[in-house]
Amino acid sequence: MGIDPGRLHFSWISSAEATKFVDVATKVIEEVKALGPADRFVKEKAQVA
Amino acid sequence: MTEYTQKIREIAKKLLSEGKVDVVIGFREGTVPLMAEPCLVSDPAGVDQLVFNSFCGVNLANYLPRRKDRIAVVAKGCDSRNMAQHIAENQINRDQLVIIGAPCTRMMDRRKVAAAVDGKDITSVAEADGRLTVTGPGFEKVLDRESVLQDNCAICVHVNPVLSDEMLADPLPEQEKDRYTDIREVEAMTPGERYAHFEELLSGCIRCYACRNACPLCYCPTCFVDESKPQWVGKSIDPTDTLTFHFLRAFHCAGRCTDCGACERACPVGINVRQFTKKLEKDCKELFDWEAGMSPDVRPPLDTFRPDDPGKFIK
Amino acid sequence: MRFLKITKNDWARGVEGLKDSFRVFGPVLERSHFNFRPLEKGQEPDFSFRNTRLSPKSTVYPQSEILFTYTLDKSRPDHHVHKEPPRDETPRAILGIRPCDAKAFGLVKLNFDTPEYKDPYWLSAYEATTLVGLACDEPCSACFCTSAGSGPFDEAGLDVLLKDEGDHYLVKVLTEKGGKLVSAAGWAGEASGAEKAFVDGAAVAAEKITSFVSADKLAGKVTNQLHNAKFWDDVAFSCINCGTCTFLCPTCWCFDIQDEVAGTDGVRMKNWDSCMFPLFTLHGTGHNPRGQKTDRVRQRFMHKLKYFVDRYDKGIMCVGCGRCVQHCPVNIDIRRVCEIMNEYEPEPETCPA
Amino acid sequence: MENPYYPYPVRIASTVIETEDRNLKTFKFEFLDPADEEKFSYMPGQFAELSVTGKGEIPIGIASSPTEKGFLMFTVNKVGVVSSALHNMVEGDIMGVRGPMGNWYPWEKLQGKNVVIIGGGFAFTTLRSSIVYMLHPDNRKKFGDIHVVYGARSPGMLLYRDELAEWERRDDINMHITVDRADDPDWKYNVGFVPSITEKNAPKADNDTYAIVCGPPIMIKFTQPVLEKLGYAHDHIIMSLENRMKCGIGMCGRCNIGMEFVCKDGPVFTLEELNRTPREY
Repeated sequence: MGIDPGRLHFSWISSAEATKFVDVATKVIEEVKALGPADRFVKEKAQVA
Repeated sequence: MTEYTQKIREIAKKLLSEGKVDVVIGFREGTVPLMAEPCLVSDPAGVDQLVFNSFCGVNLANYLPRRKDRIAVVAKGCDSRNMAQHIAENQINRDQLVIIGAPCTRMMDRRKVAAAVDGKDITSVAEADGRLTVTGPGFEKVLDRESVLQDNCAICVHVNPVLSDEMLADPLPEQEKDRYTDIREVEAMTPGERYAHFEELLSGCIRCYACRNACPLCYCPTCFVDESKPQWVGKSIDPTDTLTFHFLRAFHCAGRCTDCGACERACPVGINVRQFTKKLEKDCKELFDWEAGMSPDVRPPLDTFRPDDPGKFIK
Repeated sequence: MRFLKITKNDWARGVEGLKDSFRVFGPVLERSHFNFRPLEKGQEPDFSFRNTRLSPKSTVYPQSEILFTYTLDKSRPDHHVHKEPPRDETPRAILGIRPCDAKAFGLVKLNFDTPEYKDPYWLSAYEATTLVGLACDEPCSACFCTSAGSGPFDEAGLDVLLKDEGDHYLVKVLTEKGGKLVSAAGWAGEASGAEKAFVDGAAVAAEKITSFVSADKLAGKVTNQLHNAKFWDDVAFSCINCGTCTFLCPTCWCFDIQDEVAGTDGVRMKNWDSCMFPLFTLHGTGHNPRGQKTDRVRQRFMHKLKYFVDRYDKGIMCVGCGRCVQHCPVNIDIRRVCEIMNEYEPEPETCPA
Repeated sequence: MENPYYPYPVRIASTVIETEDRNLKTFKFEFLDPADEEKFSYMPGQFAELSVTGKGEIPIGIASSPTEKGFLMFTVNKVGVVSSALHNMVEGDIMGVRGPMGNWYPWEKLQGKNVVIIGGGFAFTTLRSSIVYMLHPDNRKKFGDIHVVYGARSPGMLLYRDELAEWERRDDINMHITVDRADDPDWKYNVGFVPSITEKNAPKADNDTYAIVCGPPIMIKFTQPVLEKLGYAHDHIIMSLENRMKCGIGMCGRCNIGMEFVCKDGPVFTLEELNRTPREY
């Protein structure tokens, strides 16, 4: 689709694995931050002209 | 083709007059060259309007969902696969249907024919021996049939109906084709290139939803683009909204699309809509060895879970 | 009435010159077909087209158009108040519009310019527009303009009519607006006696029209009888409600109004809509007065061929451009439907005895 | 050029929950610019587009009467995106009102006539406007007898209950309030569906008596034969329609019944007129 692979993560985390959730979420946030603001699939104001 | 027409009329007449079905869904002669109109016949006296030719590209599976009567329906290879898909998805009952199978000689693309004569006005066409003779004011041109086939028909590997109760002819040989050369080109792009490619591909889209409405899979009572609570997608011709519509529609068709070409055939502005659905078709083939609509009895991969489903993407 | 003769070089130079004071639209080849688009500097209109895939209605009536902007930011004094964006009233010129499509603007105007209300967006764009027609020398076999109140050389709604003469154009200046455009383009060179070329050309082109509709008896029909006629099920059977006909049609004007907000900035806009879509008439309660496909197909044809005829007494709401005939994916043909409607006689009432 | 799409900015002056299911709320609006109130001159039976900035517009019948100055009043049922957003708004919020739109009950023709108002459920809004208008001291003498049959599912679902009680006490208007089921032991009015209460209480038809009917489709369906039985001619039965609308000015193309636009040529039609149009409402 044209989405940077780094912006999409799949992980299998059981409701009992709180630490894993924290770890994965932290890692995802870091990776996405490193990529900077997204410029694809971002709609600011409808471009209709 | 005339044999098909003859045979369809005979079968239709028999089924209707014996009361085996309430209606027959087939094609009648178009009002313009290179077209045929889907029609419904309920009176045995009306069967003579039925025809079959190389312009019967409309997927008749489209006309089945929510019908309550007993229906005889003409089915090309792709139509029959969509019927199998409808049966698997409970859109129609197998025992309501008498499927008149048409081993398909593959359909012609009216816009390709028009382009082959430089957009000149075509007043009549005649087909014989793999060639199409096109005539108009002051010209006549003979075209090789293969050169003007619908794109999806050119790479079709299932011309024979997968379900049928009557057959119009013996099955035809199936071709061996690499179906995904164009998809591999897109796959080879970087995400940025790919996004730009899709933006360009959809630049002419007018959001008329003809692709969706022509698609036999798009029978949802309310499409996600028509939802208002919440409204998922904007309704203008904003490029992000347009991309979102096409991607989401394609995903909804994953593992269900038979590449019948209805979307592309209907698109008034000539967008290669099949690029989206074919990518998912390719993935289903490679990941699940799945081709949609080959049998009404096997559950599609996206509504079953198997422990050995590919899961490498999960980290 | 003035006639001019301009060489194709003069034409090209004039078109370029027009771009200084006009927004110039013309037919452009896109993928496999032509559409009217704004022409960039140096870009010429491509007159090798027969007709464009989409009608030129979008030059005056964009598919999506912003009506108002507003802010939801309560710290701003004008929050939640609708503000009209500045309107672009730069003169526009549409070069090479076919007479049928020009005629369509006149029909659409009946809807947007009424005694009670005027749509300022449509009207101001329309009034700023000069229509330069290109006479149709080779009408298509699906065209039926001559029986739909137009014709290959019809002048209704046009400001200028061009006739392609190979190495030059004959120019017929029809209105004051047309005169202004011709001067702005620097086109001169009176062509006396050109009138005959137009008269003859019109006759020759009209001869080439092979397709016709009869609409003479529509006004005399009783609306409810036509509405309740049995033929609609057959007419509508193949329809997939795709809306292609309405989007390509030069006379279809229906629209939707939508609000969109990004952050605290919002717009209210007008988007083309289609009577083919169930959502068009769906009530909040879930009830839908035109809930079935047949209802919607009937609405489209009844609107064009009966309601419009009765409401305005200006003929049918169709100019015979043939787009819907050529591009309906299931071959629903307005000519056939018009014929059925025109010839319809109510089923005799069954005698209660 | 006047822009007919422009909503006059208004401030919500008050909100009242009308019914026990809390789905009907009455809003009073004040114009931000008093000059807009002058421009918004209306008659009972007309409607307006309520414009919730950022969400969209909904066509709603005007419940206030032109004889009431300084505010506009609307009662809104919570069904869709806009009406739900409106229900969440509070006093002081800014939004828009566009109108007035459509035609009105034929007040000229009704002068000197008896008027029977038959309403059901939340369709009572423009009927309230009409009653307030007719009862105004300047207007009351212009009309003959006034009868009102108004029904709702239960006592708690009736709109404008204080006013109903006040009208009950007057002797220049005959009120016939009814509910489908009375769950309130103190209920002192009728119990029964609107059609049967109409049959019992409405005056016999004559050339000088007009019925104005406004309510849910099921009520209209069963009230019509009752009126016919009482002898009302179709041109003496006046109805108000609803259809999905967007522009409100006869341009966007969706609300038509035959060649008539409900928004511009209606919403008020006589039954005789409706008989001639396709029933697409």
